[in-house]
Amino acid sequence: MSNVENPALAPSREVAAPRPAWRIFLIRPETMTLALLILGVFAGSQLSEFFLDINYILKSFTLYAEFAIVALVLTMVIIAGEIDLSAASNMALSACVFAYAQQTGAPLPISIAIGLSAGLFMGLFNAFIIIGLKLPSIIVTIGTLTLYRGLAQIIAGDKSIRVPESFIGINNVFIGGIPAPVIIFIILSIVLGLVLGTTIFGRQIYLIGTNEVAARHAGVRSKSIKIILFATLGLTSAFAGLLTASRLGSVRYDLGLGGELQMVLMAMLGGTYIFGGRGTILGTFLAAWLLVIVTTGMIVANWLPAYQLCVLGVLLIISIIATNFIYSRTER
Amino acid sequence: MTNPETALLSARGISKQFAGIEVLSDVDLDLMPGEIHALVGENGAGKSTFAKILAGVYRPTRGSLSLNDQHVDITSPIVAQKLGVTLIHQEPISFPDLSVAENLVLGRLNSAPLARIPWQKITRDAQALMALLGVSIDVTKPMRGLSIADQQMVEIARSLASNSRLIIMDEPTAPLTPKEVATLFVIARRLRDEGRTIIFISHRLEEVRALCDRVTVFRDGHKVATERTANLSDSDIIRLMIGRPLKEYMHKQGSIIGEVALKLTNLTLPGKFHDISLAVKKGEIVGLGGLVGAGRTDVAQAIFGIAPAASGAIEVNGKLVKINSPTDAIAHGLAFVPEDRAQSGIFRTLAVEQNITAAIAKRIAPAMFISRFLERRFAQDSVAKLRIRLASLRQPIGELSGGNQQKAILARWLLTDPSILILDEPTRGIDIGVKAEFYDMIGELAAGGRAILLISSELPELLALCDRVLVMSEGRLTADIPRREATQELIMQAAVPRSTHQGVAA
Amino acid sequence: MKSLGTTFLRREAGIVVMIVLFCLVVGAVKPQFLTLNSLRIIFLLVPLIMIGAMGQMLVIVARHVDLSIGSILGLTAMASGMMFRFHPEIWWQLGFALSIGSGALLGLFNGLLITLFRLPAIIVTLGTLNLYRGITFIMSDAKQIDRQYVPTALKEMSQDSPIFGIPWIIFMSFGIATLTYWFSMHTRIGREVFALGSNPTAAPLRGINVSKVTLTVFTISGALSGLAGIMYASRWGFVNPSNTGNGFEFQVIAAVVIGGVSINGGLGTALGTVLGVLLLGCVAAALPLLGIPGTTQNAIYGAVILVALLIDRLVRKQGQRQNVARAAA
Amino acid sequence: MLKRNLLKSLIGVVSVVALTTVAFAADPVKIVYIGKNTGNPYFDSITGGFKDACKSLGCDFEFVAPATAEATSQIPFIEAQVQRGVKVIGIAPNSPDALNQVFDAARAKGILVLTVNGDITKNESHRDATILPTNFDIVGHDQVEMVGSLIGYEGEIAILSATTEAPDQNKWIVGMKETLAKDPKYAKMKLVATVYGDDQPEKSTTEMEALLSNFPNLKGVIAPTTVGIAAAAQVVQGRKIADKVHVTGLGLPSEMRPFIKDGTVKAFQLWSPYNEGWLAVHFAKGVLDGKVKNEVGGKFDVPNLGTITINPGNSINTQSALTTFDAKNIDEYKF
Repeated sequence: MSNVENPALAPSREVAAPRPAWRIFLIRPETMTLALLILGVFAGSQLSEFFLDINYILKSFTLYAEFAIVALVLTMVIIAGEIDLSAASNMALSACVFAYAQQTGAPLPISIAIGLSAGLFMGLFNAFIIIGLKLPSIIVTIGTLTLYRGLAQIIAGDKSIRVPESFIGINNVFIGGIPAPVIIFIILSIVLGLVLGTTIFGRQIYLIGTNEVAARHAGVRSKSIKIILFATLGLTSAFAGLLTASRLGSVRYDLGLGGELQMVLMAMLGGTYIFGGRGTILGTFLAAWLLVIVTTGMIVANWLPAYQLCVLGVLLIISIIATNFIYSRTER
Repeated sequence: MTNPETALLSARGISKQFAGIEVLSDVDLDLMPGEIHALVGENGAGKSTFAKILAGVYRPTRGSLSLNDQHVDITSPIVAQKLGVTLIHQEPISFPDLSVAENLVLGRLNSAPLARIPWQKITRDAQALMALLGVSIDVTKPMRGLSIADQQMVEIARSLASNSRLIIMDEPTAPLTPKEVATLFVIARRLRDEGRTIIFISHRLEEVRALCDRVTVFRDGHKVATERTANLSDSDIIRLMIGRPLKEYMHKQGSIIGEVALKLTNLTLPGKFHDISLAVKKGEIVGLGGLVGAGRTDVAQAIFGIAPAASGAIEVNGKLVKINSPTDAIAHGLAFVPEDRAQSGIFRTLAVEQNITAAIAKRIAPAMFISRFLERRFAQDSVAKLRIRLASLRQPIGELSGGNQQKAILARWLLTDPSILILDEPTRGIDIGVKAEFYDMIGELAAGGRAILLISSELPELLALCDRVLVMSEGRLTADIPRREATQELIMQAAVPRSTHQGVAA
Repeated sequence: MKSLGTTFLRREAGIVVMIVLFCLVVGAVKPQFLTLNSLRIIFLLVPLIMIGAMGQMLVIVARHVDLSIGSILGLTAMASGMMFRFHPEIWWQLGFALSIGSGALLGLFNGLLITLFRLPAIIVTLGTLNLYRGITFIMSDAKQIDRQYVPTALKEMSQDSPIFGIPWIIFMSFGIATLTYWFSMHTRIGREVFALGSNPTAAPLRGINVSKVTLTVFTISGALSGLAGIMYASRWGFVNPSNTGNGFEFQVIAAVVIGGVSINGGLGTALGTVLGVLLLGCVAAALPLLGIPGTTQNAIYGAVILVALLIDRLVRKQGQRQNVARAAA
Repeated sequence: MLKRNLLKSLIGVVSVVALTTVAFAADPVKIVYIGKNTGNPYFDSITGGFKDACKSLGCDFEFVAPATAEATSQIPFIEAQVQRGVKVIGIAPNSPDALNQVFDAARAKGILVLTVNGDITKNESHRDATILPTNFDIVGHDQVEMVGSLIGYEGEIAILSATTEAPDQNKWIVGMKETLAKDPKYAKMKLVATVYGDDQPEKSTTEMEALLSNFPNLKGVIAPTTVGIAAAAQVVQGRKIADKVHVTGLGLPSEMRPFIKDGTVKAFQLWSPYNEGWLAVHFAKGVLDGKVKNEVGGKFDVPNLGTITINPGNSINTQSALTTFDAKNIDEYKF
């Protein structure tokens, strides 16, 4: 079709008054997440008198901290217009590789390095197929999700592999009363928040996710950035896998099974736009807490896990409907 | 002249606005049964818009249509199809995975959703159609494997199959070989003789002359003339097409022209452009004229590394350079304002300031971290300098008008302080007032010692601004006209494809 | 078949070759693999996957994906199971209507979310995967439906039939495959599914009702998952809220992708999908015979999906190259 | 960090409200049983025992279970129960070692941690005691005797187990192999294969089919897992070869009843899961009240079960031998 008459031109609104600041602030997905979080805390406290205990919530958070850590990087990948569903399988395979390495007698630091490299390699493998061969990330990572989990199963079989005593118990390390995994999550949130929000690298991620063609025109090396993102996600997944191994004291192939849903959910609930270009680390940070609050609230109230499944499924659908809606309202 | 009571389709006062800009104004036209009617005009004159309104792709802002004296509302392509109006798009749309025969009938099957489709009959009919068109296309093969020409033929067959009374062909001959064109003409004449009406949009005047009974000329969204083809000479038509008086855009001051800044030697990308050699000097504005699809944008994209050329050399400031990506190009001091703003220019949902500073990563973030202060200052300076109208720097750029979006893109590239600036249709879809501002700016940029390659389909623009005008046609350079000698006629003649240099785009 | 050319058949021939080669290799190691009995084992392994794959094929051809089919299978099987358990007086054949009907409704719900809110199918069905599984737990009170409640006549369908003793469910699965073939090749809406997947932007311009087609494929996918649900009860004789249908989607997607259905939409045949299912069935039946631990199965599925993607990519590229070559000629 | 402050202040506000509205009555002992996963029919029966015992002893009882049976899925539930202030956690552990740390944390708070119907082998120090249905050392022998009696102590037999690493099953398989090797009574029986159906019906079925293909002279199959025996029985039923291949093992009467009735399976074995729950509560209540000492060799009385001894490794069994189910007695059992 001829492009001579371009119907996509926006109406001239530059003369319209800017939206008031409070509206820009309020009509944001992160605000929605925060509101839900407050609501969740309130609902949780109503469901069970045992819920409102900061130590308990922090402790519960350690159970989800590994997913939350990966979700932070996943947020960046989604903002760049891609997705990776294989991260949870990556966690399992990296942890299995690590455990296998130390079982065969490799010293602990070497084993850790091997485990992390495995994760990095998996991230690069995803990137190679997605970017090198130009295949859609969503279906590719469904494939690698099955593949990585399957490889973990081959390595570990059905048994659990013990990890050395010295490696166990990261979740029992407290710094200022806060469990170490939570600290790691908070620090990583701040670091990645700064990277995404204040560095040129972060800015270019938004540019790619908003309009990759225009970004390439503007001299952004979109392929390299995406490869870096997938590699980082792989490495972070491996790191999270090792954290899980440390928390559990043993590794099995089913480590983190189904975690991809939790990660995607955290990103979506935090207002990350599934089609890329929008989202913040703050959103995912809040959403991680929201998810923990909601799940923990239901578990401590002895709700059937069935209700948790329903709530998680409904939350996912509602969150994408809501973010799509908010973004379509604020686009112009 | 014409016989109004027998008109197949009458348009009265058809107007169309996009984003407040009127691209079509008060067009009245009567199309007779059994005629081939040419629509000619410069790019952007409104002929395609008019055709799309007839085919239900766009709805007119004002005006009415009547078919056989009955008022009709063509609200969608489906309605148009039912009324017997078919538009054959310039680039054929098809379902590449489905067979040719299916492409012919899909969307027109009126059977119940689950009733058996009579493939035997459909295949037979399709084969008959192909035989009628005189093309040897296996109708059971998927569309994917077909050449553009064959796809075009399928589109034409489709309109025949749907028994359309009005068939609109939007530049159908562009991708065809002379033999295919001849076949098409035979078919078109036969259709006319059957009493159908054909609208034929083309830039090739000799084709218009050979085929069409009447010709309607569009200029700047207005219909300027409808005449029997026989009553007009080629030069008459060209004059009507470009007939507006040369406005006083003569902003190009005599800047000092210096060394060669950009030099291309035999740049070739098969299927797109061939043996392009040109040079742009510092302080010089070189125009690149030609029709849409002549390969101008492809050359620009090759220079800028978006779709690098297969062979040939690029020299920047006398040094041979290798440009494989826009990043390389930017490093060599090139800047490129692309033609398709929405697709390759703006980041719609991001703030104006982020759009303006998108290409100067190092300058707004000297130590990796973005300095809000620097970012704002660069953006503010640009807004002031280019007089970009906006409510706030933090506004999403999608909220701005086309002209101001374009200014922001230009601002983005000026911030990179380029020595060579490639502008691809920089004033497309921009108000006349803002256009003048742009011309001033482009003139100033050249005066400042930058080398500028200006791609434009608007002849007055080229004449007003350029020191030299190069013309491309079908992937090759066909003219190099110095400023003194440049006239619209000369440019147009070089731009219009001749059968003598066929075979490049096909 | 008249409407489709030989290019489509090449892919199917390739799968047939793969199946034959695989069987010969396994047969060389374990001759008992090449017996009628093996055939029976394979054909009893695949009916559920085949039926699910037929629905999924249509969904993927329309450029979507349905991850919720396993949960739909579980929910519909549970619905029928509960009917058998708490209302044994009801004519058991109604279980088919119940499962297929409820499956169609669940599929329709997926389709409505996708079309009404313009959401990506993968995220929507990831959500309903959990939602439907949760509902299954809630309605069943997390209780399994034991063998004794499942009507013997229903279970017999997986064991026997008057026709050479070939179990009914094998006939049914091939019947569904034939119907899908018919639907996809010879009906208007079936071809519109392919058109939509082949070029979503062109579809509305060509008079295709995109919402209707999308709703149709998701409803069919749901209804077929429902049929697979009642057949699960027939085949395995029980319904478990947690296990029934768990992971079904991955097997089905693997089979569909192996069968040559392009994830870029528009391409795929019922025959290819049947062959893809059979290839997976052969692999699944051969692994225990060869003494290969079941733990390798996931990795094989994953690798197979990736390889199928790569083949798909190559096929597409070649198609484009042909196109360019012809255009340049 | 901001979040934490917010949370703290919220807690301040809400807890005041909570404290003023919720009046605490004298707490009955809270006992919870955490199953492997929901929807597992085996646990319905155990839970029944827990429930009835709690009712008779005046304790509060809850049953919870994760949706899936992967190694870590029980952890949030354990943490939540600790938070809820339960006194006793009974659990069918999904992993022999991944739960160690949570168990330690719970026990540090004075909670009695009992593994019921499955133990954390090699990590026994992380729980207080284990309630097992029977002495697992004899299961292997009993199962071999059972299949031997069915096939006339002669011919090829195979084992269809759960997962390759399932600790209980592996223990029994070792017992079976020892019995076959040492006892001359079984000298003419030959174990030809041990395969694993991963406790999935589909997988178990293909493995069973493969057994029949690979060993045409197979006479007996022991499936010491409820999923496996049902799948194996179904294959035999489908092929109509019940007179040639005898399936036995450990199964649930509720699942096996149809196969017993139509003669596909002559007999199989199990214990009473109900009694596990029943015993666990009585033991736990006794320990909490100080009436029972949780030490090896200790004895205590349980209604309906008689005197129970605490075996080495703080292992407590509900019955001394397996119960055999056949056409005669199957209808007496309601689980």
